[in-house]
Amino acid sequence: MTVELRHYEALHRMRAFEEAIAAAVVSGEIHGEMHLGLGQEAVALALGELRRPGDAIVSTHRGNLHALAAGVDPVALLAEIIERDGLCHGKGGHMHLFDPRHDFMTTGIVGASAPIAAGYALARRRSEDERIAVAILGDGAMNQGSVAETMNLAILWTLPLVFLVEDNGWGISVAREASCAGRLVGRAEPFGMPAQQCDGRDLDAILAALGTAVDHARERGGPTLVVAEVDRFAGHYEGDTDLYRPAESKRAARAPERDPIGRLRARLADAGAEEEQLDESERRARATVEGWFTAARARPFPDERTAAEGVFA
Amino acid sequence: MTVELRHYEALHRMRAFEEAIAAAVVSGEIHGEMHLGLGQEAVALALGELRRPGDAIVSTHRGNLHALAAGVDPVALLAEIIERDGLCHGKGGHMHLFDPRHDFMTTGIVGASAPIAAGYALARRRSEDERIAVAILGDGAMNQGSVAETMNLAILWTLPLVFLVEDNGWGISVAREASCAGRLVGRAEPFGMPAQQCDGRDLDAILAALGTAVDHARERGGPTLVVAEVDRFAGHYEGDTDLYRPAESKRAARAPERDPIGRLRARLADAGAEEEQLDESERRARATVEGWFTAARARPFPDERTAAEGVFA
Amino acid sequence: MPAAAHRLNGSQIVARTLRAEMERDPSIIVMGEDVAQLGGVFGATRGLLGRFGADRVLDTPISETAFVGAAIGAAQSGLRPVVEIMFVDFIGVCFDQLINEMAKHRYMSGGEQTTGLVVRTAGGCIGAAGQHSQILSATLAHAPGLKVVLPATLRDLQGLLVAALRDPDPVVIIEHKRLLKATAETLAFGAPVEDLDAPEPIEIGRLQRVRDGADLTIVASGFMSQLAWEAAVELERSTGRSVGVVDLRTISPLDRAGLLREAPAAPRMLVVDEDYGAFGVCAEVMAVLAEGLGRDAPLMGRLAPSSPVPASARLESAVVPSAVSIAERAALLLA
Amino acid sequence: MPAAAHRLNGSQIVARTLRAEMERDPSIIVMGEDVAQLGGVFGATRGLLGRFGADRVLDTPISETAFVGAAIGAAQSGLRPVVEIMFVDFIGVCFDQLINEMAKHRYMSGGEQTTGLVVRTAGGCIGAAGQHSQILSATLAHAPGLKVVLPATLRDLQGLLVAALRDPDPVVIIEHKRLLKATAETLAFGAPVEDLDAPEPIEIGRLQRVRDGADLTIVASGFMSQLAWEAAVELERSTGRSVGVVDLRTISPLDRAGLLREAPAAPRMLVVDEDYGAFGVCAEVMAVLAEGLGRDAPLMGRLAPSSPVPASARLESAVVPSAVSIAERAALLLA
Ligand SMILES: Cc1ncc(C[n+]2csc(CCOP(=O)(O)OP(=O)(O)O)c2C)c(N)n1
Ligand SMILES: Cc1ncc(C[n+]2csc(CCOP(=O)(O)OP(=O)(O)O)c2C)c(N)n1
Ligand SMILES: [Mg+2]
Ligand SMILES: [Mg+2]
Repeated sequence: MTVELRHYEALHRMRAFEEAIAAAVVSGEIHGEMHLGLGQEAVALALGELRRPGDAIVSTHRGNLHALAAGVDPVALLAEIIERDGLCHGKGGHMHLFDPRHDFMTTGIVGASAPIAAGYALARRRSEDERIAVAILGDGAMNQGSVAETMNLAILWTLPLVFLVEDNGWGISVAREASCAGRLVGRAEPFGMPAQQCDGRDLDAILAALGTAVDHARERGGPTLVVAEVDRFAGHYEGDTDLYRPAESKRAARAPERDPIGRLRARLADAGAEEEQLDESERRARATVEGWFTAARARPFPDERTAAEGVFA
Repeated sequence: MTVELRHYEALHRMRAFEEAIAAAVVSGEIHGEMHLGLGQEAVALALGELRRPGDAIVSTHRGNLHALAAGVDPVALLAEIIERDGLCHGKGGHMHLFDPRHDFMTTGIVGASAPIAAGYALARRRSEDERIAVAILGDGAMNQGSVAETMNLAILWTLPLVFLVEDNGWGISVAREASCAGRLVGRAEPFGMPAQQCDGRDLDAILAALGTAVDHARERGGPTLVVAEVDRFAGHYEGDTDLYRPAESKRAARAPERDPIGRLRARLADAGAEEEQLDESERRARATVEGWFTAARARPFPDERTAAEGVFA
Repeated sequence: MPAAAHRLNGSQIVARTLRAEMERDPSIIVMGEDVAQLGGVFGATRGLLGRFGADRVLDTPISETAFVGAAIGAAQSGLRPVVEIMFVDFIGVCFDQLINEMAKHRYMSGGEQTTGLVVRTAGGCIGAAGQHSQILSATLAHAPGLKVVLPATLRDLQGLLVAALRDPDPVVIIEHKRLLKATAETLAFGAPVEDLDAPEPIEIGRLQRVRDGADLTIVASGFMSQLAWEAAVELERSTGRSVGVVDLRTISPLDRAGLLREAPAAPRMLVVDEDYGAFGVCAEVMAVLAEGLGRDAPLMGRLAPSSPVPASARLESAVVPSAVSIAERAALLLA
Repeated sequence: MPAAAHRLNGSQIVARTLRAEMERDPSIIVMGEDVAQLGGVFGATRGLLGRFGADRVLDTPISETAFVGAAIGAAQSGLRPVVEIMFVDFIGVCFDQLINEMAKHRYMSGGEQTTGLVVRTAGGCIGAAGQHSQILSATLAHAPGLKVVLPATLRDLQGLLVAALRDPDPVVIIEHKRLLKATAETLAFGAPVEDLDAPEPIEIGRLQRVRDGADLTIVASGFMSQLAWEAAVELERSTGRSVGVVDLRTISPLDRAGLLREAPAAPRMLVVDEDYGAFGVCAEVMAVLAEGLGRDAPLMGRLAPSSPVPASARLESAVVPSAVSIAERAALLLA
């Protein structure tokens, strides 16, 4: 299997993963708010490709796919999301995923990922190796003061840190233009931080931009900002009626020439891949995810007697 | 009296004001931390000159002179500072000065002035007149997330707001270079906010820069950042041993060719003012302040029985 | 209840109340994340943008410190801001503006500065785990200077909001998500919502006894009062004991006189809270009674979470009080 | 107490303790405003930069959210950060990182994630008014997941810090400014500081009875325990009644068992706190006893500020408990 075909299958796995979760919300298997990365898979995939063991990733409320990218056990992850005895034994849920073995965590508080990631980076800077940290943020999060504070700190301390912004153009119902003065990629400028903007729907583009940032951090050159333009296919959360966005724009986002999967498929087809081979790839991806789900559903529910335990060690 | 001579006397009043307070700390008349604006008088004077009734000013822990600039009754102000029944009946003290009649307040929390000033500006934007608001900040405060958040908001809402940074190069013991990545004046750039840097020791320079910003706000052009370079003559607070700054640099700051008062005096002398006239001006300023002190000391102490009252209306 | 009103849920009642008050008082402005275009993530500001325009109904960036601070400055300039912090869980990012500024300006100014504004914020459990399920009423009430109210009924949602909009001090209203989504028929108790267009205020700072009972009093607030009522009914049914319910309505300033007045009605008292138990509302209620009544205080117990709220629905229901767990705990006290 | 130690003030003891522990444990780093070059505004980190270098002792910008958050990430990467929030009053700007992140990672991860770090912060009154005089112990303790300790003596300043540095959970140490400035001879009570170079830990989560008394127990924490002791001595002198003092030492987790054990020693109890009274430490102590002992609980009263701290020294002493006001309040309870 070529690298690109492997990527293609991985993108499909991510999509299938999120779609299956969406279905589990509808069926009532999952309660509470659920934020999916549908449409944003290429960024997560690039992150996973560039990640090395020991790198830390601090993600957001929209972090399922980043968890996969970080190497979190998909079955434990899913079990947690479907409220079983999973990655966090039912206590974290999809917004609070913690996997210390993979130096991965998420937070449900907008902007809170940046300072914490800076700490992971600080610890890594002190060591001799090339480990780095990545802070994931949404476009809306860029208006949270924590992010500006952390950018300044990251430059002062030459932290091996990448600020990776998944710019899907919306913070819930508020369009980026209505919430962000100026271009987001410009936010790094005052601190003298290198910054790049790229099309996060295009796997090659995000691989290149993120790769540069990651290399810069590994070489101990300091932090970088990467703003990846993506589309949020679904509502802000599952159940969001999403009427604030024009139907047309939502349709356009899913068009094959824009959809990260559609784009990669077209490129593979251009390069001579067989339709059948690609379909097979997709089927395999979906079967894999189904397998994960089956395994996750076999996990027990968390023990209610432990519910209030574990506040302190 | 020419405008410049009036300015000269006003600068001396401000200096005498702060020096008298310093003495009152030493004598034990004032408890607690005291932050003085010695060396930063020209900025306060310019602010006072440009202020119109109805303009709001939100200042910091180092706000005594800004209160004078805002037109706060100097005796009530002093009475508050020397812990009498003053501007805030002994409850605020020098870090928490409130004078609603002059739309003036200060806060002891670094960075907290910016959001509040934005609210004053928001209310003013809605009215037909030309009233504006000014947020005062130190250089160190520029690293507090509240400031970045407020800059973004101020551009989005086209607020008639001036961010006035008194850049004395230090946040307590930490030099600006050690705490601020990049140039502070650049912090406005990402938001597309006009910004100016000026020599805040030079009355003309700060009058010009601040004047432009104030006009821009009055014309409803939106917010501006003004970074005024100044020197902090004294320690961070009265009693600070201030050993972290090289003695040489502290001496240099007070040299007549740098001191805002010395500079204005030289200019007046060049323009033909008599030494005697200038000395007389200074004497008059000092006498005025002495009079304020005498009046403030005649005020009663606050009534202890009211100490816990007034949490709610 | 008029035909129109009884079908409305809590969010709709909030929106209607804001509308009526904004018609009355042109100084009221509404600001927060998603409040304008969308009308609030719970719909509690729906229709306001269309009616009052972008000058009075403002979407904000996700910058709580900036816009909560801005509400303070605006209030001190004569406006009456209603600022929405989407979930009370997010107060952490703007806590300084809440407790060091908003709460203290009146006191620190020696009474010279008034800061009249309303903070609306959603609280409570809907299966969203540790950072989206909190109440934090005691966190806010512990800081002197904030009034903190927790409506337990639709009528209280309306009347306390009206009172808050006319109060000279900053008032935080913690609106329970389940109440925002509830219609009258789904609630255990509550006065009808009478007049949508000219809503009457309900006094801040007064508790209400909502149910008489001679054997045990349950004291609660917000949505917990609804569950307390359900538990009381169930207890009376199953044990024959008579159980009263006192709804605190206001957490700060706490109605101490009201508590001292109501406590003697029954020899036992269970204090229930959805906010964390330690250093929380239950403790304050118990302390007021212990201090005020000494040996005449009722025998007291409490029920409140001792941990963050877990994600899994099963775990959540083991941590957060329910009608069932309230009844169980009360039965222990009665035994 | 060794000759060298007895002349040291609280800040110097903290600095010496940090130094000793940093020698022992290379994973300890120190960060905060003015902690490196200056050695802390109270001098509690003096000498550390010179000894351990800029890699382990870091001055930060005035960006509490960023550097407190960074301490969390660093802790989760195997470092042991000691992060200084200059005054506890400033927790408002980084409260989210404290209560939603630091405090909850262990719980929300189902025990998988450890976040072992120490927050040192100065609290209490030194004439600096409403935004620089607070204690906020209950604000921090109300959030499940933070350990909160308030040393009352120089030895506790040392021993609790050592314990915090070896604790698997985040520990907030509220160091009273007066204690940081105090030497042993100026304090009412306290064990000697024995070994500066190999300091012994003091267990977190255990209160200590520091004085016996059969008529009244005063419960306090931090510097208030010093004042309580003074008040107890004065009361015994002036009234002949025997007054004990219990120093809580740890606010979270509160030593409930210890309270239940100590309460029966006297029929009356005064709980004193420098933090705000409502929804505070006094209330929690009283609730624990009311709930745990029922009719056998002592007669209880409390003394704590009900307003922000005013600026003027005269007003401050009318708001914040002093040895005199503690003795007066205690006398009322004894009457
Ligand atoms: C401090 C804070 N404020 C508000 C929220 C509520 N909230 C959750 S997600 C979200 C929108 C975030 O937008 P963005 O950062 O662009 O991420 P996206 O959802 O688009 O991935 C908001 C406002 C929150 N979780 N935390
Ligand atoms: C949020 C917060 N953090 C820390 C402090 C303590 N503090 C008071 S003044 C000050 C330095 C401020 O520096 P700058 O903004 O440059 O103002 P300057 O004192 O130089 O006028 C600090 C750190 C505070 N008051 N608020
Ligand atoms: Mg977005
Ligand atoms: Mg400065």
